[in-house]
Amino acid sequence: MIRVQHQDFDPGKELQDLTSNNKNIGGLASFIGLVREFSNDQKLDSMTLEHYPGMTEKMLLAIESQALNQWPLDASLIIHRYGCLNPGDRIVMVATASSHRQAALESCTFLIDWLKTEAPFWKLEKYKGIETYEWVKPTSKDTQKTKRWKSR
Amino acid sequence: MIRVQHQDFDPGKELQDLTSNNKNIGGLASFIGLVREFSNDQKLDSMTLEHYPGMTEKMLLAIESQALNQWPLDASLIIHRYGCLNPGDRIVMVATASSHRQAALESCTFLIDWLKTEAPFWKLEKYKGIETYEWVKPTSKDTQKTKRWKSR
Amino acid sequence: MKILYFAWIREKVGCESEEISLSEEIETVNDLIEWISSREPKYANAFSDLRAVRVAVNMEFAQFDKRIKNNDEIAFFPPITGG
Amino acid sequence: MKILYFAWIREKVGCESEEISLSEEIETVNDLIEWISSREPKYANAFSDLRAVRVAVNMEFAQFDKRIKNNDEIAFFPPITGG
Repeated sequence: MIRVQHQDFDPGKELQDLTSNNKNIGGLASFIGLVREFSNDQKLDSMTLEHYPGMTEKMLLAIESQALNQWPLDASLIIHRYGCLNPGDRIVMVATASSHRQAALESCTFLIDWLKTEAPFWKLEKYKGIETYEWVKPTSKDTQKTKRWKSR
Repeated sequence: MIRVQHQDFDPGKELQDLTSNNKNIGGLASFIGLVREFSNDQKLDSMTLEHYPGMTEKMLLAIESQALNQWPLDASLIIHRYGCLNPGDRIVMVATASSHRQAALESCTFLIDWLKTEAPFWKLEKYKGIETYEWVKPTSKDTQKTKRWKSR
Repeated sequence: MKILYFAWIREKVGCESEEISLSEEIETVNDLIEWISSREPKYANAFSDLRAVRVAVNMEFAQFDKRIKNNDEIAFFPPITGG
Repeated sequence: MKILYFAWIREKVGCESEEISLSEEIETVNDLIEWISSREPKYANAFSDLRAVRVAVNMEFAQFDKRIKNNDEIAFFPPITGG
């Protein structure tokens, strides 16, 4: 399941819902991404995530489907927020459930690596005490992590 | 933080508590292990986890401390239950928080691999419709996963 | 044809989206960019460094030589920064 | 000396723990196992296949040739199966 939304979510409830109807799930891996207070050594006031409605959902469904093909998963969840977020806010959650813990862990890592680098979002950062803001540039480090998965 | 306890726990609350005082955490990885309904092709009635009180806590603290040395973590949590558990019940939870998602993901995988193979627990499985029960034997597959981490 | 702009490209062109009718000499994304840029300096400015521009045609990433049709949805945006 | 038994070893010997006073000829875990096994068939039975037995001395995994002292805590258990 994928959800692209502005509003916050409840990780405990999401994890519960993901496993509640399947007693053969042995492992549930998850990752939650949060807005960090410091970015480029500057104190963040807010971060705005812009996205391409429609294309975002399409790409998230495609990558989830790829994970479901690649690993024996019983359930998966991707939630991604957009809009204006503050330090400490949740941005993204990935959860994968499987009877095998390695499948859950690997697919969770695969999905969050992809989301952090390939998901169609653009980040605008505003810093405390400064009027200007900055569109974040992609880092080559992150792109390489996704390449690691592609070459498998 | 480590906890060895019989009672259940609330994953959502645990994750919240782990990150609530630190706005520089960018990623929170977690893994929850659950009792599977089917084991060795037999329907499980219950699983009893026996442990060595004192030694369990000591070993869990040691492995947590190793993870904290090996990765730049802001917070970590290991909760392990013991006693009689039923299919679908939570057994174990690992959560690691870091400003770097890779550190959180890798250390979470490291800790759960260790817990699933090296933690001083013994599993007694009772199956539906059978009077007998079975002490679970360790699998060589699991032990190899932990060795992978040791050789790094 | 629907054209969408995102992030700083949206800021530079000053709108989120527009509807245009494709003239026949516009066959590829490249042709479209050239035509857009010729309209006003703010467009030329947004597309001045194409290394910093990415395009999607009907919600699929595309190359600039991709052929386009009148009912396509074309989106221009900077390289994505991920979530 | 406190001796603890876990899992099926506990079931076979029929108790969780016992206090014994170490006699002087018992210097290693091996000596202790030999002495325990000599007491009753149920102990001999529990320790009949040492490949399936692990030992901890003062909550640290140990080898069977580990030297032990009277105030040590010795625990016998099967190979751990993890959580």
